[in-house]
Amino acid sequence: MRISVQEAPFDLGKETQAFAEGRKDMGAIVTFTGVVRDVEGGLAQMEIEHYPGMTQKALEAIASEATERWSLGDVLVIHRYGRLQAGEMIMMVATASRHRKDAFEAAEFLMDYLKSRAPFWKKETTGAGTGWVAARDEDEDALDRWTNPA
Amino acid sequence: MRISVQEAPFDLGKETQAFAEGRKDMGAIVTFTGVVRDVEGGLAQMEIEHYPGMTQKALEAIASEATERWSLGDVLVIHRYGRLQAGEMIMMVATASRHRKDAFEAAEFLMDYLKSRAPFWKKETTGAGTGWVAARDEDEDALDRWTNPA
Amino acid sequence: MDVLYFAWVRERIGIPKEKVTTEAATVAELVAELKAREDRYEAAFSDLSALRVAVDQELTDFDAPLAGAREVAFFPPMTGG
Amino acid sequence: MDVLYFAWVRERIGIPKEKVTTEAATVAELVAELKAREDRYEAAFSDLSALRVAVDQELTDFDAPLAGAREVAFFPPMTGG
Repeated sequence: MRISVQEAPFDLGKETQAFAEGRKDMGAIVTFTGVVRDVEGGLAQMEIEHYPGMTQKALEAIASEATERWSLGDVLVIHRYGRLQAGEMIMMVATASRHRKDAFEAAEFLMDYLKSRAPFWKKETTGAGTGWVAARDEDEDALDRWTNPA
Repeated sequence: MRISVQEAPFDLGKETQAFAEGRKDMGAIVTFTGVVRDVEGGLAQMEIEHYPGMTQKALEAIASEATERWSLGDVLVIHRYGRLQAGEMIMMVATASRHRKDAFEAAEFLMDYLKSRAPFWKKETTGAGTGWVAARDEDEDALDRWTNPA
Repeated sequence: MDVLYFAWVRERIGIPKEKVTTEAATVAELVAELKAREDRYEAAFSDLSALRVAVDQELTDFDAPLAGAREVAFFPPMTGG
Repeated sequence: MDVLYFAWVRERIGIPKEKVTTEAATVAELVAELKAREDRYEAAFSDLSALRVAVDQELTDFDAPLAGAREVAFFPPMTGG
């Protein structure tokens, strides 16, 4: 398990290759990558603020819960903070498991928790001004499926 | 959309990086990578047979259905055939979407259909002999959720 | 018509492909003709629930008509991914 | 006790962090004390449903006790990922 909270860009290709390589006991590797999306009128900048003392611990707790709930060989979480431009990669998660169901579910679980439970806040600057990105109700709702399994 | 049926290895890192790079309108990239898993007693070799005339068309049809069902900016499917060793990557899919839900669901859909509807057959050689890998009931069951949505 | 065999179906029948001239109206009728030929066909087609069929490279079922078909393929359930 | 503010809570209050000496037994009591200080606190804490709180870097709720707490942080709902 590796958790990295960093300002610097990460190399998605290298990270994915290194994570997947030579896993003779893991048949399924899933990655999710978040990219800064442009907005109407053009995104001048996205600034990601975080809570330095808490972020690493919160991500470790989320990743640990994933490894308890699913049979995972490994988990990787990288999340950036600071100033980013449209098209830059914000974060990635990767999961390795024997079977695809565990790898997919764990990656979705990680993303749902990261979205609403990891202490990051996004501020967008566009031609129309600067504003904090509001949390979406559907992101909060997405957590329900993990606490109230169908 | 790119579909590649090939004997040669693919470079997961380069493919993932190239697929994700510079997508200012796509916030979510999901990849799945299948790796040849070792078996008890040691896998000497896996041989993947396919149906050359049909494979490309079948994969294109599955990918096209995914783009009709989900809002996707792009889809990539690479599937190898021929002789592979434990730890080698067999195949990958990648999906790009504005939001993570579409990217995840489409990738799972692609995998469920690839498992049971793309004309590939796997033959394993181990210390105990050689045998065709049997289809798993749970792979067939996994298709049901796409035809009978909850 | 070209008839193709894959995986253990190919191994049991012993060839990957053959030309077959048939009046069979459906896949099931073609299977019956092939089974009547030789033991190796009988062995390959003994349990149709363990087989899948494609006509002109589209998956279909054993009731499918063969009118106009150029290529029929028989194989076990697929194991891609 | 250290009190931290993030995102627009930080911007409204105007500082990222301050030392607060308090007898407040719960987070809610601390909020009430802060709101009584100055308008900028009143503005930041006007709608608690729009805020989240962590005590000693663990997410909790406004009823949480403060006994022994060294660090309390207030911020809007998180938007990671």
